[in-house]
Amino acid sequence: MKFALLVNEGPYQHQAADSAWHFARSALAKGHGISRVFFYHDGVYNGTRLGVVPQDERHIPERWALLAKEHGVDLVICVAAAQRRGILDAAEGRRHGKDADNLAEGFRIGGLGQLIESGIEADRLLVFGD
Amino acid sequence: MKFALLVNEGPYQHQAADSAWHFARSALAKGHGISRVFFYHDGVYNGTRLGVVPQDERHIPERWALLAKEHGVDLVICVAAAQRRGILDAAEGRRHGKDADNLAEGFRIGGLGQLIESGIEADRLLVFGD
Amino acid sequence: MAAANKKRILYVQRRAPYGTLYAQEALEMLSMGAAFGQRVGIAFLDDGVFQLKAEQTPGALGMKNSGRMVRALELHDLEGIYVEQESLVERNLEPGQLVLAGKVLPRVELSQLMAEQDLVLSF
Amino acid sequence: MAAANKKRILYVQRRAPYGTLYAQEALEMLSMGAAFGQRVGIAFLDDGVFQLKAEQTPGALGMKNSGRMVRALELHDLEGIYVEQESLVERNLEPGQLVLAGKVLPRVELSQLMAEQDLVLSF
Amino acid sequence: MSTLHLINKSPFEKDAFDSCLRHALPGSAVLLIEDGIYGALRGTAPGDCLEQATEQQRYVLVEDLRARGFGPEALVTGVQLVDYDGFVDLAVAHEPVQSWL
Amino acid sequence: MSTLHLINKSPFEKDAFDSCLRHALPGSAVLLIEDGIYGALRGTAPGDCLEQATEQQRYVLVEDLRARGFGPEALVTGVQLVDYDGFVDLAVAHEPVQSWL
Repeated sequence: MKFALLVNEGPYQHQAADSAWHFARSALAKGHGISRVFFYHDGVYNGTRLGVVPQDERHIPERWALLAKEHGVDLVICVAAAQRRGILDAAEGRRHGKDADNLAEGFRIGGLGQLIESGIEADRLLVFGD
Repeated sequence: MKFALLVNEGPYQHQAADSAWHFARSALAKGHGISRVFFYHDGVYNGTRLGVVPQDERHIPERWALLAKEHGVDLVICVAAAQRRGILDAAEGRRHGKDADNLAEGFRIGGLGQLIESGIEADRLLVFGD
Repeated sequence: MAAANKKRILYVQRRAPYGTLYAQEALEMLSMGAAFGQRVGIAFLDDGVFQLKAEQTPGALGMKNSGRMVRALELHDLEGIYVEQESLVERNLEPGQLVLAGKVLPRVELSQLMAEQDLVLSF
Repeated sequence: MAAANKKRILYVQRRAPYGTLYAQEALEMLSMGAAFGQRVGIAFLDDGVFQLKAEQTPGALGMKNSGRMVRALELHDLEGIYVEQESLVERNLEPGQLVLAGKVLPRVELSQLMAEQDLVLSF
Repeated sequence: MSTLHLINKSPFEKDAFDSCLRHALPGSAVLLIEDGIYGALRGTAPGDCLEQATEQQRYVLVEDLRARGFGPEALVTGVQLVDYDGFVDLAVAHEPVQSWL
Repeated sequence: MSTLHLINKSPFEKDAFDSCLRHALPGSAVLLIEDGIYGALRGTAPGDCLEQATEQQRYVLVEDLRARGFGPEALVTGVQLVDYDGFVDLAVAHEPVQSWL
């Protein structure tokens, strides 16, 4: 079965990003597919590459990126929500005249249409939030 | 009277940062002082310089920075909370081997002790959160 | 896509406006996604019914008028705009105080409607 | 600083652990700030009492043990560790099930205690 | 001095309103801000509860009330409107200020 | 197919638990995750409420239950424990999956 996930909260502050990741990992281990994880609202903060996490703690953005690398999961950060909150890829950074960007490898910026598309194409869409 | 404020939520997602700013502005207009605004938990996201906000919407990080510039308000981002969430100044970025940083002008990174200090020195400490 | 293949998608709005951005960003998503040719509806229940209150004036807060975004729902080709009756009553709101004329449903009917969806989006 | 000049500071913990990071970051703040020579206390009420539950095992979630952080409170020079009795009863928790022996207070006394502070920190 | 309690949560959604009213001592003040203003609506269960809390001074932040489409006529009796300047005055007049998050 | 309802909020803090139980149809499933697991505790008002919802299948995510220091002996009767693999199976078996945020 093909799942799509919507993550509405940032890492650490709420458990939503953890729960979504554990679900994804279990689904993949059972032979299901995760077509896309879409990050909306504060969920866009999952996509930063600037996080510094103590060695003994889970690194949530890197954990997502590994899922993308090993299983081809499409990690999409909503452009509208991300701009407001200061999550930008290199192209967005340049386009808006910023001197830096912070999107982590493995994630990409996309539009809301890609969530709707996931919802239509996947067998199930699960929402993780606060 | 001297106020200190603690802001526990990021911009836009919760009204806390707005409420704290409106309170600060009114207090200053009435002749009171705001010694420090301390940003903790998701509140550290208030300090990003990468936010891109439509012209007709309020720019929360810039609004804070203006308060610092015009009234000398000390805007302190908690280092522990900020690292976890990917908010870094240039020095922190270098120290942790990152290729970018994102702290906005007008804010500085500080320790939890500076919140306690504010609480002790100020006449009142108000907490804005979710 | 044939009508039979269209998915039924329901946006569920359970939160008040302004205190958080959830409601507003959900409306932004709906307005972007409404063109995807699916059968899209929106339901307001619990504190979500406060989004419908007329005469919202957030100017002094410098925030965007959320009521205006709700009113714009009527411009989209929606399957339905549903409002839970019990949620209105508990909050002492009457249909005449709302920015738009949604279909007011008793809880039992809204429960049934939610269960008939292919997809329920919560924020 | 003379005792008379010390401020009374109370950390108020009203949230459950793990679902959010508020509780844990509040404890981090307390442990950093406890050395400032003030009269610092901490109160657990409402869902905050769940922070005190013994036998927390978040290993499968890859999260830090919040109960261990709570237990470490006993190492700090705190004015008091207070637990609201009614909050425990509503949640069917007994003092014997907790990671530390705080002072269990009825609501009316905790209310009085909170009102006597110079500073109340909520997260 | 007495406490200023701040409530910024809807009483229909979260327990902060109830918990605050259970803990607020006689003579303290309660200020409803943000989604907290829904706690003062006439003809609702939380509103009735607030109306009966006559031993506390009860205030509503008018900017947040207006933003949400309500005016003084929608409120229970015994509640006073304040604007942000009034909020500052309340914070000056009370200690501690306790937020019910 | 019937709905899988997901509750991730403490019933003591937020209205999601109550609202979900008011809306869940007979034959649907309710899975408590994160702080939602507190809704299944024996000897509490929410627990009693869940115990009486016998027309729904009721599940608790064991990883979240253990994290918070509880085991099956703390739960009301009629509730089944599932792990993340079981969560995935429930999501396969039900449609739609509705989160009560």
